[in-house]
Amino acid sequence: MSDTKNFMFLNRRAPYGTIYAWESLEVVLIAAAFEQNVSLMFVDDGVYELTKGQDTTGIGMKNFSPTYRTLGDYEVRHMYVDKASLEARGLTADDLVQVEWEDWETEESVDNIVEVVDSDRVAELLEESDVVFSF
Amino acid sequence: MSDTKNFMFLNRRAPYGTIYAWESLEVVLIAAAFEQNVSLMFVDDGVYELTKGQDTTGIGMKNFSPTYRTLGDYEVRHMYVDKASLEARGLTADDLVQVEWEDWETEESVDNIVEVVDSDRVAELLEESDVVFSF
Amino acid sequence: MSDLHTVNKSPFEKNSLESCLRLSKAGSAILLYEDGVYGALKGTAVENMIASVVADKKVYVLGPDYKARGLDESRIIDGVEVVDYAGFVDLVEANDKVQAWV
Amino acid sequence: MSDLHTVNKSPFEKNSLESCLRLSKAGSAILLYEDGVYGALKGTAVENMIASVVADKKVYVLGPDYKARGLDESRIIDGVEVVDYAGFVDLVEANDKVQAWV
Amino acid sequence: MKFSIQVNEGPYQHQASDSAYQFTKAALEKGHECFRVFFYHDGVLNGTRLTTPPQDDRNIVKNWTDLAEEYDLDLVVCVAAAQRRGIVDDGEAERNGKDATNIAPRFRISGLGQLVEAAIQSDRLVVFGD
Amino acid sequence: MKFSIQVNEGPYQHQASDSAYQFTKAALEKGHECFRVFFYHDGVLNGTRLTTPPQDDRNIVKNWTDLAEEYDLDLVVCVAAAQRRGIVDDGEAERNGKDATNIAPRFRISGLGQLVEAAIQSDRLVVFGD
Repeated sequence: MSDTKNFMFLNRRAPYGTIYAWESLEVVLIAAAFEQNVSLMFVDDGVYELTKGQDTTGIGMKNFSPTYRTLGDYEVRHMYVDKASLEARGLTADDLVQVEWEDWETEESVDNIVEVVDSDRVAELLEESDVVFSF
Repeated sequence: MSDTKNFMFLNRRAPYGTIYAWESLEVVLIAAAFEQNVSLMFVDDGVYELTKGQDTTGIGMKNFSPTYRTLGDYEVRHMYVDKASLEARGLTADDLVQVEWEDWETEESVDNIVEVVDSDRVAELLEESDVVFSF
Repeated sequence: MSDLHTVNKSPFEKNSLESCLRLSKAGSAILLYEDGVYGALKGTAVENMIASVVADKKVYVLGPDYKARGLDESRIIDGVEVVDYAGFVDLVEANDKVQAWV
Repeated sequence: MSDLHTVNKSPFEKNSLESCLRLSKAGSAILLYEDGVYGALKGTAVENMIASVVADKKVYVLGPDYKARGLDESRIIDGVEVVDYAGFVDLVEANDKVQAWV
Repeated sequence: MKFSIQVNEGPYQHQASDSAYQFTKAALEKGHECFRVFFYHDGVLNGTRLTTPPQDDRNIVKNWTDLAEEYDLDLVVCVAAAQRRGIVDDGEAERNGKDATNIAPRFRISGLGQLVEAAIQSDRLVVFGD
Repeated sequence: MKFSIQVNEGPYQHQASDSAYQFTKAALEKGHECFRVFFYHDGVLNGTRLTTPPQDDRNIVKNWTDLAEEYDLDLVVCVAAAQRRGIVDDGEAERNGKDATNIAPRFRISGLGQLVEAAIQSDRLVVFGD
């Protein structure tokens, strides 16, 4: 397949209470392997997926949050966080993981591809995508 | 078993979107057969379970709403509806099914055991029960 | 061109409709189905969520789901259009893509 | 005597906590677990839901679920007590019965 | 137009699978093409032949199988989600040392790449979930 | 004290089954009695032996089976809910003409009366759901 599409993954669920966040992440990794342009959007309780310091030893579940930090290596270029969702939850960008990105060919790099955006921009980004995945 | 307990079934889900309402009703029928004192409480979207005129022919699912009207025959004596939930949804008691009850021995009868109650009374009724079933 | 947004949850139980309305652009089409149809009712505490957007966004409700829930069509908020499954298909075709607010 | 009320949903996503608080009596115990733990956080848009009841109702949060979600205990609303699964069991034992706001 | 469908919930507990079925049927009856139906998360549970729903209720698994029969649909169950939830075909039974299978007729188990491919190849992806 | 537990959701999709397991284990470790664990709605899906979760994740079905082994727990799967969702033991396979079974060790299929009985006989019923 030579087609390349702009894929947007809309994440609106907290981690652990349900599996949607984790299994959604599996699709992100596969989509990146298919060389699609992959972006992630975190809205509502989805912003909780990115909190630092998750420790699941007490509940016997696998901590899948380290995977988010590796997404830059899978050529995911954009991770957007809805500002209103973040603020309503009393969180700031400092509470979230940072995700580095580097283009191996051009050596262009970005310290953190996690970007907080306002509602209008969220709506725009969703509408500019070719496919929106919801889980 | 000679024990008799006051069972309260707390219904907070709309019908059809999920199966909880329907499968909850199955437990009500069994509990009645075990000769327990069975009451039902409808709160939040649970009040939608009792709307009149449900017609599922267009969605290919079974219409289980007629069963509510027969609950009096199963010796269910109380069906309470949270007033605040009903009002928030723009509904009145007229929108809900009526459920007749009759004691076959004493010939005592009630035209409609569906009763709208306020928040304080809901809290009291829940706390006075021996067991609260949630689905 | 524009997107079709689908909402299948009751606005009284979950925040899906609220987020959909906040994060969809003017000109969007919005389809309420499954328990989402309750958002289309007049006279509720959340009526204004839909009533305030019908000028900017085209709102649809899935008739078979609405009827299943025992509600009369006369109670649907003005400006909201009833469609069947074939109409749902047409909406998917007529818009650029679908955003599901599951 | 009093009941233990359990809430396992995020107050931002679902209305469970709101209904639990409205329909539980003064003196009740309330345990926030699973995604319900988010309701115990200071500085959120819904902080007041819990902050306004801690005088009348005893609120607990399940520590293992809270830690899993990457939140620091210093951020828990004053008056809310952290328990582990053994503490959850003790609460079930100490109260008359459990009302699950699933 | 070419559609693909994603189903995130199992049969009966949520309406998602019913809605997906009704939508897919309506699209096919209007002459559209369905490239693939992809079952993910608990959606994989639609693919078991071991269900016995009440006589007076719809049989969701059979509905999917019959629709696939009539329109030669590609019903794909995600392998990773299926392993977590116990949906097994002959190949999976052998690989994972299981003593039984439960996959329903016309369903097949495959990887997540099938979902990504469906999204690339189709004009529209329609998601049904909780 | 005598507890009974009700589980309304299947493994993995929701945390309900994990929470129920952790609670039950903690109660047993504190010396309480568990009269019965009743699996209803999608909860019946906890009772399949066909799951193969990833190596680095917990095995929820096995957790229940092992706990039942250690404490002689009564794990009951609701028959009506199981029929809708394809959980089958030998008896059900014969009654419903199924060519395979998938029930996990230490689980048994029975009627809703077992839930009502549990509620009558136990000091506390604790419900875990979505």
